[in-house]
Amino acid sequence: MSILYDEGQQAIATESRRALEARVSKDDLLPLLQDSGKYHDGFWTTAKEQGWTALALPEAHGGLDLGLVELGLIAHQAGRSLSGAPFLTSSFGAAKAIELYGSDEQKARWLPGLASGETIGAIAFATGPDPLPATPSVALDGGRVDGTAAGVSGGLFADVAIVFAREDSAPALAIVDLGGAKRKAIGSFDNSRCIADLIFAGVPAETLVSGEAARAAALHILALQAVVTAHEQTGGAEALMEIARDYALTRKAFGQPIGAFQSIKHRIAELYGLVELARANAIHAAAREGQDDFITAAAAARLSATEAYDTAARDCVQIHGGIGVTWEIGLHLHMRRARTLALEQGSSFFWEDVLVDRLAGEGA
Amino acid sequence: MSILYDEGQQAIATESRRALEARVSKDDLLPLLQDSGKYHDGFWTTAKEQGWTALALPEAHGGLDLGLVELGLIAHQAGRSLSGAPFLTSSFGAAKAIELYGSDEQKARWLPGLASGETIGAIAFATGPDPLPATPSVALDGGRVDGTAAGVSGGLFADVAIVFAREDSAPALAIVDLGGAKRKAIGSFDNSRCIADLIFAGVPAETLVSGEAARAAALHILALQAVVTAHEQTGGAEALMEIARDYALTRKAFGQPIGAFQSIKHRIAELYGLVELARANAIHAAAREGQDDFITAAAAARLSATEAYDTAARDCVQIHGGIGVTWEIGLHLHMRRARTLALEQGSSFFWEDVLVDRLAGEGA
Amino acid sequence: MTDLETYRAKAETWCESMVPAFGKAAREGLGVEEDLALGRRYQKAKFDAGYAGINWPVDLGGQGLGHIEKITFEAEEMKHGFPNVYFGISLGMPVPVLMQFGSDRAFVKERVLKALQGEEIWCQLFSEPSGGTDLAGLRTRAETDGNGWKINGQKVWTSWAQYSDYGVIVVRTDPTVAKHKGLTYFWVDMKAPGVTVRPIKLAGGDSHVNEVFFDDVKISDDHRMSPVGGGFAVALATLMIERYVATDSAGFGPHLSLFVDLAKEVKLNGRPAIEDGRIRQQIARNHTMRAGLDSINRRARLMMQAGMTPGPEGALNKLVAVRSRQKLSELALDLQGTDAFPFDEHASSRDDWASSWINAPTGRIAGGSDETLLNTIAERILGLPQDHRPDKGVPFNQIPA
Amino acid sequence: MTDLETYRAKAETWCESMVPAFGKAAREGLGVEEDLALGRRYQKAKFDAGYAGINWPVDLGGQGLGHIEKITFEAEEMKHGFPNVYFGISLGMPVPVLMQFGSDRAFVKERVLKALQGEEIWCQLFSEPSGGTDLAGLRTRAETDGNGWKINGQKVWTSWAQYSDYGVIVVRTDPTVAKHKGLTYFWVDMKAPGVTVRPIKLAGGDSHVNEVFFDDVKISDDHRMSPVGGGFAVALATLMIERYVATDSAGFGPHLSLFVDLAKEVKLNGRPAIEDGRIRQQIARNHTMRAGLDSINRRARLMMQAGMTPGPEGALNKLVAVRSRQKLSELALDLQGTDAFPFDEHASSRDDWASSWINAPTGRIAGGSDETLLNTIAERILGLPQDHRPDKGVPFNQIPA
Repeated sequence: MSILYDEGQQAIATESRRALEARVSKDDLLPLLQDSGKYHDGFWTTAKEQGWTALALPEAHGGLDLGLVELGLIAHQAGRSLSGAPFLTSSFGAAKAIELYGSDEQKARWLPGLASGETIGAIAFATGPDPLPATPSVALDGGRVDGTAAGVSGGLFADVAIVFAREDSAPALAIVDLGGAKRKAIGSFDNSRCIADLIFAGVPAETLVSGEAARAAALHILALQAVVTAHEQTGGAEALMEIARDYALTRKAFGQPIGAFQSIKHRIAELYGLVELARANAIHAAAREGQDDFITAAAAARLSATEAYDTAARDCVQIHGGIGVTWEIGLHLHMRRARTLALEQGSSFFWEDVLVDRLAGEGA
Repeated sequence: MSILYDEGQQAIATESRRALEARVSKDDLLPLLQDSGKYHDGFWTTAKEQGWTALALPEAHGGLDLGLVELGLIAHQAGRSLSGAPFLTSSFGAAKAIELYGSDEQKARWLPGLASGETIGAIAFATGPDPLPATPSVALDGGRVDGTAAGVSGGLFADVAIVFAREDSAPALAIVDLGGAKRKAIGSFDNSRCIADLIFAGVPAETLVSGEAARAAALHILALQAVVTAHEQTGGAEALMEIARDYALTRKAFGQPIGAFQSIKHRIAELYGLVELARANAIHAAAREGQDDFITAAAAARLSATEAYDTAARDCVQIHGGIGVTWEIGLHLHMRRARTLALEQGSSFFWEDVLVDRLAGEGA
Repeated sequence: MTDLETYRAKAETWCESMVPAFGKAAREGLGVEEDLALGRRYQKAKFDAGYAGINWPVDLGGQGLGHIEKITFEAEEMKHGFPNVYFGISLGMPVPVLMQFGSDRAFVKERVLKALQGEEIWCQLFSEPSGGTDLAGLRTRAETDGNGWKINGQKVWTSWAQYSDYGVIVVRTDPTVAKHKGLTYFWVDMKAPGVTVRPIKLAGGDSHVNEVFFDDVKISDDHRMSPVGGGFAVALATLMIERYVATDSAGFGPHLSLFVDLAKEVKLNGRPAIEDGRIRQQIARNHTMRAGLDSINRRARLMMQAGMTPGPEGALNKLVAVRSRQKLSELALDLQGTDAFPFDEHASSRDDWASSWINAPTGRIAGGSDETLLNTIAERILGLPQDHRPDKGVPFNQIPA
Repeated sequence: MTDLETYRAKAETWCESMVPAFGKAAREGLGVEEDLALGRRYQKAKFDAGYAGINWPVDLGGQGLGHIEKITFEAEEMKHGFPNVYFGISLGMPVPVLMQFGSDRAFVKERVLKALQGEEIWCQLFSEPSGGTDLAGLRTRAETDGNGWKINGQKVWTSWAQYSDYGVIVVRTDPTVAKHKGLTYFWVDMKAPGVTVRPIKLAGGDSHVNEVFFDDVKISDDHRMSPVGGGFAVALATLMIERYVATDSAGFGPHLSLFVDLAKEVKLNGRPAIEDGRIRQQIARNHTMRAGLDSINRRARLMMQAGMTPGPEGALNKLVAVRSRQKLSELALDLQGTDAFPFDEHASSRDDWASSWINAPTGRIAGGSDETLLNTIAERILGLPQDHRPDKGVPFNQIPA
């Protein structure tokens, strides 16, 4: 059953929106694109101050014991204002992996820092196009990892990574303290994501999950992150839809607002549809955490959010005409973010397959 | 190199259009939908009288020695006016199979009748979704065929069929005189296609091609038919685009022609694009008969024609609003034909695969 | 178990108990007239069981419950394919309007009770041949005639008019003022002299809609249900009634699980089609869209339960569900190849792909075309400007035809 | 071998001979200024070899050949990535207009020769901030000033203005008449006092377009290239010039074979992506669309060779090719997954998917947006009505801003 936000949840939405609108602006974000290795400090400071990093983690380890629904609300607002660092999602993923699969000792070591935001976490599962490769590129052997985890969002500043590795011929999930890792910054089209290759040469690592169970565990972590990202994407798409609507109301051509031309107004109406479907799926998925159909709901949320954000980016720029493709107006910040979020945690191809495997297996 | 139609070819287009517009009307075609087992006699008589049946067959056997380009022009007009029987394409396929792979004796026996139109041919290759099945449903053994070829267009009236059969564990192409076959009429959503199941129980058959070469030969025949069908589909799509345009010019809503609303006018402009792409691909494919890249060109023609006709059917009805879904206005004749032609000779799935196998194999 | 859950469970049990008498199997092979007769008996059974007029006033024969109970029952009812289609419009729009705006209350009560029991059917006479999406552009006129009125003109797309006893109608009573302002709302006796009903055959072969001709049809002024010239507002109210009727994310076509089953059954390139990325993509995309609609619908119900007004996103269901159903149905035919040819024009759009495909265009047009819905979303929800309307404010009889 | 084939073969040989000096490898790592300098040398080499002004009059330095030779050469030239982009607009629109409408023929000849040799560059000052697709709505004004004119206002999206010596400009000389009627066409010296050029950085990071400000820029009346108030017709003529410039069915993005190669290289679910139906469908659909455009283009060339005017379907190329390129590029990024992140903002849109993706929106807007193209097709080819234009016939200074 989908949920209605209660008053506390609505307050989270309002407050996080207010905080982010005050702290994060396009003018801060544009310069970040031209440097790899910088993120929006104001965003991350806000996230820590407001307790967003602690939100969905257990109280016993410094968290606030709320869940995906609340974190989703924050992510939605972060998506609206383009945030300025990927750590909210990446640290959440790392913390959940440790919370769900770690020993008491591991939890005590990592969770308080992740909850306060002093520690930054990252997820290193993918090998190129494959979010959960049959043969991971990093090898785990005798408590050490070797190999390169390429293109890790947040990897440039993360203190700890959860790595999907191969152990003999089986998969494994490992915790790696990144103090011992080399990092190679990746100049990407969305530099505030702080993407890095993590290069391991005999770096000490602790096993979280071994064998085939590691694959299921990794998928579960990806799904948790995917629901957060779906909210972020929905927020971005919603912001673009509103920007397009506002522009269509003020910009004139041939003596009338361009929003009076059906090619514009119907396109914005279609965006409204995509945003509302994405929102509905995201809320539903967040409410299904812990239920049997969570992965299915997460996949649906992820797919509709990716479609909404990519489409909104394409259409909002197109509706703006020439001004839409300038650096200064910054719509390309959304274009870039839309593509980045579409790739983090696996492309639509991956989630389509995850979804259909379940629909076909369970007879829909 | 794509071709420009010469004067003779342009005359074929003009003359066939004139003849069909005079002979075939929606009022004749609507009643045919409600009976299986009837076709539009005026259409077929015209086709025979005008020599269309002979057009692309060799002079030595009663043909006119023209080719796919000219037959394509006729098919385009047949598509515009919805024809009233599938025999032009089905007989052409059967005749080409005999011309290309038959013995002199077989040619002498069948081609003159097929050229005059007195003999009707059919192609029975498919098993359900598979236009060229790995294991054909009809078995060829010792000069006789057994089994059922289901859903054969034109099968109800055909005198001869080219059957894709299994011979031991290999494929084969066989000529079957349908005098000895049972037929079961299929009530379809487009009854003038005269679709039937052909039921063979020890019916005498002659082998045309044996072994793996039979598969390549069958694909070649399908491709030849597909180019004819692509022209027919393009003609249908063109007619619908014009019907939509004319309606948008005359029908008014809110005090102006509905064609002044961009949701209508842009949709018709998009149809124009689909029709012109389909036409360009169809003309190109017809001109590539006999060249190495013929199958590739035929697949492209088939895919864009199917997309054009299906889309035009959907959009033209939608543009008409309520009146568009009535029986009397007959737009559903095009809707039905669009779907039928999309299925005959294999769906888009099949042709996508045919195309990509070639593009990927030959490095595009 | 909440009260609503108890209500739902009881409704489920009742519906299941009706299957032998009124379910799909019982209807198989019936002609339309026989099916209608069965439908009347089913409607009576509903009435007797307290499932007719669930959210209508008790004094008019209803149950006095909430909208949420009504759509909860309908969600259960929808699972079985009962012969209730003949009463959908009647009880959905005209009769509620009669309850709200009818002046002779004794007459109203009698009509409502008969309609609830399936004895009488009402139709809604709005659309006209020249009208399309432009309701206010209608031309059927009523002129004063003694103390009453005389109606002349033609309506079209009137569902079930051929079986209707009464209808509600909007007509032009003053052609000299702007088009919205010269309309008046009446009810009419469909059996009155001068009313001619002519069924329209649709593309898929069926004929539930009609043309209705009015030739000097005389009615008294007590048939009037709006102020003279105030009919447009009542007509709009009619259209707004039942915004959250039980929606269907399958667009009234087959459930997606039927497509999954088909894809498991047929082969593409010698492998089950369910393994082909093209098919998987369509399943995933359609599931995602429908799951979103279902979630929107569930939230709307929760809001109604909590006494709130659901958001405007409920308007999306019709737009995206039917459009997608159309393409998915085409794809299902593609998947079947030549096996898709055999066609039964009486098959249900709910479980037959060809039937779903051929009837989908009607779904995309009836009750607000895709384009009208997009305009509504753009204008009412997003505040975008109205289209250019050259006829705005112009006296009706001065608009060029 | 036909004459044209001989011509093509010679052009091919010449182009290949230029690769060491001017090809991609020679350009690698050059800054824009250095690349422009190389470009000027390449343009001079073209001129010397008889490949500049191919279809222009011999007395103005051209070759006096046909349009077909010109696009034949360009099709060969396009294969190599020479630094010719700086001269595309200059020789494509403003200089031909100067040839046609310039009054001082000695001046015209000198300019044309310098432009053909890459010594001088012309830009086209049409678009304005308030304008968008509405060219005739421009606000930059020229007032009479003694015997000449004084220009004030702002232009935008002017390609290569920062490197231009001259420009052609449309300005408003009479704001009291309907908007199409108050425009006049001039040429201007881009180095004149009062002209300020400010490059605009685009979303992908590059800056080939500019804002150009005019602050009391004085020009004499011999700069005028249209009757006073007759500028719109000349501007339209400019836009119609070179309708069949060498089109590109890849939408100026990567060739489809690069996508096929990528799909063979990467894996989806442990198998080569080329085996996945979703990828296959995209390859098939894109190939089909591009093959259609190529076929249209080939037919157009044949028609021109035969002395006929090609059909209007040539207008489709820009619309469908760039739109498809945008989505295909996104898909190529999806296929690469996290390997798609590394980004080089100087990579070419022709062989880099990220670059193709990020610059695609510019292609969908510049030189006629998708929406403008659809309107053009609908109105000019299909005869559908123009959109509602409230400003039609209204004096420019009475149109509400």
